[in-house]
Amino acid sequence: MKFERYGIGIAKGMALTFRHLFRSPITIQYPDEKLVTSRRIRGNELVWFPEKCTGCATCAKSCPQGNIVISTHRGEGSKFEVDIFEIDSGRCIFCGLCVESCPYDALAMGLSYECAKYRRGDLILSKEKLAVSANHQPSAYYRPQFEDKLPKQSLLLYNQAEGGQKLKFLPLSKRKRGSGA
Amino acid sequence: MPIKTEPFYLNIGPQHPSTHGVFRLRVALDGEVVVGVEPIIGYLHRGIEKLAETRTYTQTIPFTDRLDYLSSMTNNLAYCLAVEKLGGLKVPERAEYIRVIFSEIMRISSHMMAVGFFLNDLGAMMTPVLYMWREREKIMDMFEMVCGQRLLYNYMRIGGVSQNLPDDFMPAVKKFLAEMPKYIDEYDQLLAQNEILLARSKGVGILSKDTAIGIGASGPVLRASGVKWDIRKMDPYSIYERFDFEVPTGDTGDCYDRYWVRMLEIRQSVRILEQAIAQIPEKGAVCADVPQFFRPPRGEAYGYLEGPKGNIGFYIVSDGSIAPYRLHIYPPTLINITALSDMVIGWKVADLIIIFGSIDVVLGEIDR
Amino acid sequence: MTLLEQFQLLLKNANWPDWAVYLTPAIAGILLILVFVLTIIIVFIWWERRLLGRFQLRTGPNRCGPEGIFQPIATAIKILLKEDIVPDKADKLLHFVAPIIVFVPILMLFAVIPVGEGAILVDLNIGIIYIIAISSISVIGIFMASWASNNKYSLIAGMRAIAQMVSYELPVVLSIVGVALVAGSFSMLKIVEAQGIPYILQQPLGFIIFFLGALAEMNRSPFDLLEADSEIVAGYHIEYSGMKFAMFYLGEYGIVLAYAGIMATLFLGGWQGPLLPPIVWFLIKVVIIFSFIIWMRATLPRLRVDQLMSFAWKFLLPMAVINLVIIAVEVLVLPLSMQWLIIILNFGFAAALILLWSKLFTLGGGRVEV
Amino acid sequence: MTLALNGEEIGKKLAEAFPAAVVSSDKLNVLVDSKHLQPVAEYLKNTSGLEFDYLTFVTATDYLDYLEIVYRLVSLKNNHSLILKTRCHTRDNPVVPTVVNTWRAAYYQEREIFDLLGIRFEGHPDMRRLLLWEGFQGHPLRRDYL
Repeated sequence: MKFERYGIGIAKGMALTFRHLFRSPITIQYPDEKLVTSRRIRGNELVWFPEKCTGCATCAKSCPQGNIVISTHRGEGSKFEVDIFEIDSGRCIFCGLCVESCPYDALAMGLSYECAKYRRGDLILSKEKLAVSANHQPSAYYRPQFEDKLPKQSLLLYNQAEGGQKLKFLPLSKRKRGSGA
Repeated sequence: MPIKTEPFYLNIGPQHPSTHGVFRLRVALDGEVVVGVEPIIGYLHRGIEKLAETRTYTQTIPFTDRLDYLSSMTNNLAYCLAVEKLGGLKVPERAEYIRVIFSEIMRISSHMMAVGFFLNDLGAMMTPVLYMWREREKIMDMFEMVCGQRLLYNYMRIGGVSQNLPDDFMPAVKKFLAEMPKYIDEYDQLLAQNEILLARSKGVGILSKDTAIGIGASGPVLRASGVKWDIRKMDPYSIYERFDFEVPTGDTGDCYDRYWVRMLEIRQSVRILEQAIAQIPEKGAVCADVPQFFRPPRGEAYGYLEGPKGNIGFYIVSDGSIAPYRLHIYPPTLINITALSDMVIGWKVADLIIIFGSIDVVLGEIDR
Repeated sequence: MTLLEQFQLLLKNANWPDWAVYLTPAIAGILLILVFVLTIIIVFIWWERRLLGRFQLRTGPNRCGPEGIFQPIATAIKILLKEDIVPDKADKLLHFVAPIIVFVPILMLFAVIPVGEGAILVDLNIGIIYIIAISSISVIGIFMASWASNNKYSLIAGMRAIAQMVSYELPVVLSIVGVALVAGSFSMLKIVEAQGIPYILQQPLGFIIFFLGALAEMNRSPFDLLEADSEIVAGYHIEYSGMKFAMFYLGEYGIVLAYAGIMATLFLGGWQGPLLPPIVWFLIKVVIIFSFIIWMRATLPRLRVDQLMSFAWKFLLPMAVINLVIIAVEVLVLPLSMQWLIIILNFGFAAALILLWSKLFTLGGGRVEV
Repeated sequence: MTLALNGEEIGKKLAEAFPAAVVSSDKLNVLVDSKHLQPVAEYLKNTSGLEFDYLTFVTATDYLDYLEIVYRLVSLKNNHSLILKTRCHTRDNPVVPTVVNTWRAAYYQEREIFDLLGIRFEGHPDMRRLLLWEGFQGHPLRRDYL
């Protein structure tokens, strides 16, 4: 170490960290505060529209993991009825290729990202769990028709004045406990 | 009579805070001085090359994300370039610009991780990492906006990109670019002239020019050694010949140069991004019409590009079927650590850590 | 007369037996120190984590209690509930004893640090020498821990510890001697009382040397080589868990508190200050020093071991010797009434010496041919 | 632009220097006999006008009846590239001379090929498995490995 510059570099760095002391934190108090995810989020689940699905199994063919189980039988007329439609979200890599390949828009990525389970078996998403419902909504990944219904993503890039996410540090009393679910 | 001593062996890794993944270094020490080092790898080997042989060309793209998971976009792109070269596909203009934009944002993000953790290895207690993560999070937000995930993007497709840009993207990236130079100045102010950093990294772990070329090093490691070789400049892929930028090089090839070259490259990336944002066509297709089960003609192709870590390449042999006959991934960081023993022997344990950190390895890529 | 001596007198007058007259105040004092130190350490842990978080644009712990003030207690409970793991090939006895040897001398240091007028456990007339002697003991504990763990990382830490602690003892001691010269006493109380103007103004160079040396003594960034988490993981306490780890952890903060207290006493005028009660002034000074240490930790990278050595022997030691000579000459030549002249002179000397020595100072070490 | 050199021209040049070395050459690549690999490599590296000082990648492909090893050479000075190939016609314990002495870049890549395809590089200083553990049975990237 040669102090040719008499420690000016050290002083500059110290001054910078001191300046940061007066900036607001960049972290989010996660379970209490949540950012709005992207409209196109590839969440940890898939959303299936049973009435649109024809049982063509293109999704199963396009899955790199070979993870989609689908079996059908011929119902009334020429329409296929889906008997089993199962995705093991423990093996799924959420690449979205199945959604992209679906010719009838019958499969979409989900919005949820808090899908931890206690048992591996619970990770298998059966037909009932995959089907679209009020609290199981699709994201706009490769499905631009849903884009307008979803809230705008909160970007850390914008501060509050520019329409960004409110990033205020909440005092303890105002926080909701266990709001993350 | 000289005292007889024998080296003592220290396993650094597979679990160690500074190996940046599951990497093991078997180090022979004489006191604190390193007298021998042997990297032992393979803890993260997933056999992606073998997996690709049983998957279609499109299905391999998500696996390329998982190579160098800090620069997934460029991995995607390198693979797609290889397949496009094999199939002779033409990529739409707008898609080319989108690809360039994301490669450069990816480079900024990856270099920030590299520099941040290099400084963390030096002992700067997470502060530079967190300052750099502030900007990296903004980049991650933009990636999430476009392709729905923050780490494993799976965005590039054979013949273009998977989806068009959302409306919010352009204002966001413009704002980011307007802010970025100020933040880079801050990073430089934080530690670039710090006497302790200079003492720790100047002249440490020198990779000479000849050795760098001999081991086939690439990326910032090669350029820090004074070789002006950037594939974006020397062999422009995509549309890089349209942009005006400089290739920063170092003089000595020590740790400080590798750090400094990365900081300069972030500035150049900002410059490229500004030009790309100005030139990108407003409308147009973002993907060529490629069938889901793409069958390229028989033959072989090597697609490569200048990734953040170096020259990442994919060598594909096609037998005309829907799956590649052979996929070889050329991992830049594995090649860059070839001369690790030349660089570290004679230095102390503390230097070993920063020399290894300055190479910027990602184990997902080394082990594949 | 210290408060404890007054207490003793009180008991004697109440006709307590002789052994009780000595034992009761002693035990009371020890308990007082334990409570005082542990409370402040717990606040310090919280303060370090919060302040470090703010330097790094985080919030720091904020879940347990208001603003996370109970986080250290939660951490302590967690640590205490952990399994006590002793490595199979460890030297069991030394492994057990080492944390105690590290922690106890640190507690002992507080016996001679005055926190207020007479608020001192024992007013030793050799207070400073006692501090120098006792603070070196914990090095032995650290070395024992690193040896007994039978771990190569901790062995490296142990070797670093010995080199670092022994080297930095010298400049620290020499800069303290300057203070003792001016104060004319080794007693901590007398030193504080002698400081009409805090000695940091009178001996700025001495303070800088003492501060840097103390940083190395208490393993704080940028001299935290003993636990360098990016190199040797956790250094000497890598194989410790549970209560034993807690001892090291408390010791780490205890020594910071002790050195901050010593610094406040020797250079910042101790408990003295206007308006506020003495103990508050003392704590304010301690917290300012501690905050400065955290600030350095948030900014600076770590030195390498050979650079650390040459910084001690080539920079701090010569400066400390020169500083001592200057102070001695000033004490001999200049009358005490010319305090302000001394201050101006010493600031000039400090600036000139640092600039000059920065030019002369070169770093040895570097690559070793093997 | 890195100029991909015409394999036929290089093949002719090589055939002049080493008459028995070149097996075939086409527009894209040059196929040399593995027996002459090391002198060819030295020639390619040191001849002025070629100066392939930078080896990008070494890999091998299992074509079932033969194993093909591919070298992509780049000259940083002249900014041109060449694909060099050599073949190995046996599947049990195939041996090819190493090019580590010419280009150190091959060090890990040849170990990797040995690991995954089972081609032994003669003269390599440390011919051990790289990614898989010692004692692993078989070579996974061969087409007949299941």
